[in-house]
Amino acid sequence: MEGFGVTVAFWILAAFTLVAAAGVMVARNLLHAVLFLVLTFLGIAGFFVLLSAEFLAMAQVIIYVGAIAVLILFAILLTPRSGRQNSETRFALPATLLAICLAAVFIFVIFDADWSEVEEDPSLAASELGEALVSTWVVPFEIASVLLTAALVGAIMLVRSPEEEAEDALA
Amino acid sequence: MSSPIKSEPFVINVGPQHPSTHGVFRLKVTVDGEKVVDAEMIIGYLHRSMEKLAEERTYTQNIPFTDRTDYLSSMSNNLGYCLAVEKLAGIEVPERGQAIRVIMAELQRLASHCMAVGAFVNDTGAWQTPIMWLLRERERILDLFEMTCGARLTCNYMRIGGVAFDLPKDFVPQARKLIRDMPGFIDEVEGLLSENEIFVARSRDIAVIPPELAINASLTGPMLRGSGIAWDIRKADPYCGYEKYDFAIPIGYRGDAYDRFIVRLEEMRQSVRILEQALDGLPGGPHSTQVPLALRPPAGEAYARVEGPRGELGYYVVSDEGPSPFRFHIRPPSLINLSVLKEMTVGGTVADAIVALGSVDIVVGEIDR
Amino acid sequence: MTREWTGEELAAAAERLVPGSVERVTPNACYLKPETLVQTFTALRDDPETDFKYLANLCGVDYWDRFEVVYHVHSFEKNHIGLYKAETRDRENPVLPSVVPVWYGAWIQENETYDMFGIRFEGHPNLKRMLLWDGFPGWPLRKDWLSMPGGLQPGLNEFSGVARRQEPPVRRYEQ
Amino acid sequence: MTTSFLATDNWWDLRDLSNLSGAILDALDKIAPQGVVYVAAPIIGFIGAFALFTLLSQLFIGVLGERKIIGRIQSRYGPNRVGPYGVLQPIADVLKLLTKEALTPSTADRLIMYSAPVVFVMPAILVWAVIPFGPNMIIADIPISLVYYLAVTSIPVLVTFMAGWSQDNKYSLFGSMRVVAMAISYEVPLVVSLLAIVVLTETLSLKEMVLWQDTYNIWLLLVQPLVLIIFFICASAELNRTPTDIAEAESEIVAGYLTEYSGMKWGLFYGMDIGYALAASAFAATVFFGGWTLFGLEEWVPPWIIFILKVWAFYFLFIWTRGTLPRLRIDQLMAFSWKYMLPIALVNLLVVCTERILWTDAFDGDKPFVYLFAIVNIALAIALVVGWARFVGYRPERTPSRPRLVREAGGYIPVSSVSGEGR
Repeated sequence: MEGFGVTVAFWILAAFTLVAAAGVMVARNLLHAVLFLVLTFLGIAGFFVLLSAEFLAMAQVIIYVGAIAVLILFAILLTPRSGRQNSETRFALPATLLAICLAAVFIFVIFDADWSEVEEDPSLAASELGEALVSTWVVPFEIASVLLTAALVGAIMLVRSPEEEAEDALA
Repeated sequence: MSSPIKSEPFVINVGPQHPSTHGVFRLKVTVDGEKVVDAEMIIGYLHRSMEKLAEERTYTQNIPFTDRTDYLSSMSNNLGYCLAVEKLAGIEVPERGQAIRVIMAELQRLASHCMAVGAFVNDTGAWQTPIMWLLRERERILDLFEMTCGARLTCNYMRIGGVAFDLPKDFVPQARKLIRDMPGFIDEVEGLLSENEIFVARSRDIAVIPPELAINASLTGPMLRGSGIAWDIRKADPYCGYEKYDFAIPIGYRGDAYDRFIVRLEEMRQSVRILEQALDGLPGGPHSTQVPLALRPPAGEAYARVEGPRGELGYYVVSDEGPSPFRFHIRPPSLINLSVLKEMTVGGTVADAIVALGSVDIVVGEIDR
Repeated sequence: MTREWTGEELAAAAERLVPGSVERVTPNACYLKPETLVQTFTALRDDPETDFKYLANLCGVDYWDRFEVVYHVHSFEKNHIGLYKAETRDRENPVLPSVVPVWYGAWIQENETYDMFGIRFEGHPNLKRMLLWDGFPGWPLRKDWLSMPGGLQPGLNEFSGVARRQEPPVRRYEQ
Repeated sequence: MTTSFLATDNWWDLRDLSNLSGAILDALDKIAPQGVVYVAAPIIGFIGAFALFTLLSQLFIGVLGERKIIGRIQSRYGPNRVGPYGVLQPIADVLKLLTKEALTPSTADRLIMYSAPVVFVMPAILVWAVIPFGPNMIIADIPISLVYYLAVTSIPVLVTFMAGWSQDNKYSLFGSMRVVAMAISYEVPLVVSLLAIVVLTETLSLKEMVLWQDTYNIWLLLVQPLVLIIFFICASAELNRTPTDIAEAESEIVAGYLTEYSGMKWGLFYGMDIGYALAASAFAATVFFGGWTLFGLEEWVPPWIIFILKVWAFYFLFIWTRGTLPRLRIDQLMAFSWKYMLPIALVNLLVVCTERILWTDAFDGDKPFVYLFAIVNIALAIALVVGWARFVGYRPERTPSRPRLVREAGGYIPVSSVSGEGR
């Protein structure tokens, strides 16, 4: 994390990510907000690259940009009258207050925490990551996959029409 | 119907300007997602009021109008109209004239089916390759027409009492060459498409018309035969000496888009058979009877029909002894085949609707007249 | 060869199935009464002897004093064809029963006949101007179309001026 | 380096263009301030790749070659008016597109509509960073280049959605909905099948994969034929090439997400579609066809020429399918992805994992076993495809492709009662 280039890249990325994140909040158009969210994801992927975690950065792009953002777009399109142009809501003031409180907490934690500094090269090969996932962290990994499977099945159950259910009951 | 997730129907206009409506034809499709829930056709963009215009012109002057109804099969249209007037006026056509008419009608059927099959396959998404191959062969047929009557598309070749000109000297050898190449070429198209897994998946069990509906909805031509009904006016009510030729009627199995496709291909083969026999037995003699230019048929009415490439092409002519028809009605096969459009498209996807429309083989000039 | 039934045969068949349905007979055609038209056609379609399962052609004709609707009906099995007609003498508001319940495919031809002659088919599911646009003045295939009210004359200028109006009332044609 | 590469280190040795760029960078390092080299290196690499390969291939293989070959398939000439044999046609096309008026619908979302083609171009260029043109000719030799490729090629899906949505046109919306649904479905079997390759070669780097194929003297095409098939189908689905081009299905939804685009904005989409197809070909040539190696020939012929020829040969497959096959329907495509390719890819992955464990633990990684695996996998691929088709109840159409023939006209003839003349 040394060197002039890395520092410049960090600040550029930080500005980019923050502007994009602000865009998500400010954009009145829901679709625009999602596209700003994509930019935010890309900025975060850039941070991962700066931290020498290329694999995570690529996974971020594949999963968040390639899949999650597309799913959000789908959800917006499939929601009837979701309001392409959202106007002011009465939750604006409480939400702002809540956001300020949350930011205060975060900033306090960031400055208060006792960060441990790593001196050696933190680069982690993809194979080591994989080994860690199926050895040290195998239980959380499996729990996550079970959770995702349950979510998948639940989604399928939710969207089934009564006719299909009747057919399955007969079969 | 009460799915937990409600979706709103969505109206899309397929046409009037659309790559696969084969002209200015508009299909108003209401879709729910990809599924078609309603389809309505809106036609009339090409209406030229031919039936009214024909009441002001003499019987001979009306022949060019018939060219311009179904512009892909002008010879058959001419033939149907001439037969109707001949039936009305009681005119006999000499042997040679009849044979030439048969040759021209069958060549026209080949040309028209080339276009129909090509456009249909284009609608299923085969990116222009089959239609290019088919158009290549159609060119050769149109060359024969050009050689005979000077026009390629709107031939205006038939006359009341025969045909306009005798065949040119080169015609018979060139036509023989064409029909010698034709079966191999049809095999080529069949090899490209008939067993093609994707093509079969796209057209099999799409736009199924059960035989009862096909009869009740007055369908004709390959649409009727695709549903398994053996009906061909050339066999049932022979005109122009079709009873002399040996050919068979191809009929389909289930009445889906694929059956219509294979019926059309087989009809091309049968046409080649008829052409071979007609060219072999081409009689001599005059090609036409002398008919007064200002023909005044006796009062009455006549309904004559021919088996055009798209089906039963009927002409209903009423005469009041005047120089022009009192009433001139065309029974357009394309239009009447479209009467089951809703039955074919509703329930399928948008892509199926396009395939269904392609399998009808519409010509908008004939629908709107 | 397809056998064409004469008017007498057609009338006999119709009378046999639905007595009193025939209005008059000409050598090649049989005029049916509009009141029993649908009933007669249904019987003719289902009777094994007549077997007119297929409606080949349906069109209207304007004979100045009356409108005729022509039905060419057909049998595949027996290979014969018959010519039935129905007529109406009302030029103001010509009405005939629709044969869509008998032959489904008739809807498109009846629509066209309505479009061109203004003959209203009662019982038609969706009668509308099909080839011409809504509000087209007059009924173009009527013989008196050009002398219809509104000064309808050939030529673009007058025509386009009139075309914006709603359908003008059709005046009875005096012979 | 495992190969005995005969090229020298001289900058003029064209068999390895990295020598030239290395010489330039060395010279630059001496005169320019520190840090410039880091910026200059990718720029030189990009210019080299772009001038030597990408632009050339896009214009003359992607545009002209494709039109010429499809022209021949369709028994016509293809472009032959501009320049000798029509070689200048792509340039004329670009000039025409540049001078054409770019129409924008009044209700369009202008920001997104204008930015979509620009964003579409970026991944198409970024992909080339990890493609190895030669042993040293990689712009960014990162250890996870396969994941990089997958990540970068997942961005265009989003861009197509932007393009389709922004035009406020129903056809475009249809097209983009289709492309999004399809791309998500096809990403899954693609990644699962490529995982088998990763397991077998134990690397995520494209360069290492080429070296693996060189070491064992066998192309991965033979060791993993199933993966190549799945990759080809998935790639053509994501690229909207013909059997699966439902997103811009011309006969159904006019031009899909490109309906309202005109001028150079459309041109960028068109050109970059070809760019992505070329990138997919380059990826396939690297992973399945041995990249720059050709069984020793790369020591004599410049390896990048071998690579480029392989890319073009693979691209021909795309052209060929485009000229031949009809288009599938969207539900058929989805069913194909989820019901056929994904289970087969999973089984294949399982088998490859077993092989890998056996190979490492039981056979000590002996070289000849890879040939045994190749034979086993080819047999397995055939058995899997046939067996799975049986299992899910797929039958090739047994109904005849010729109609029945009857001699006499009459009414309805039931299918069972007459077989007809037949043939």
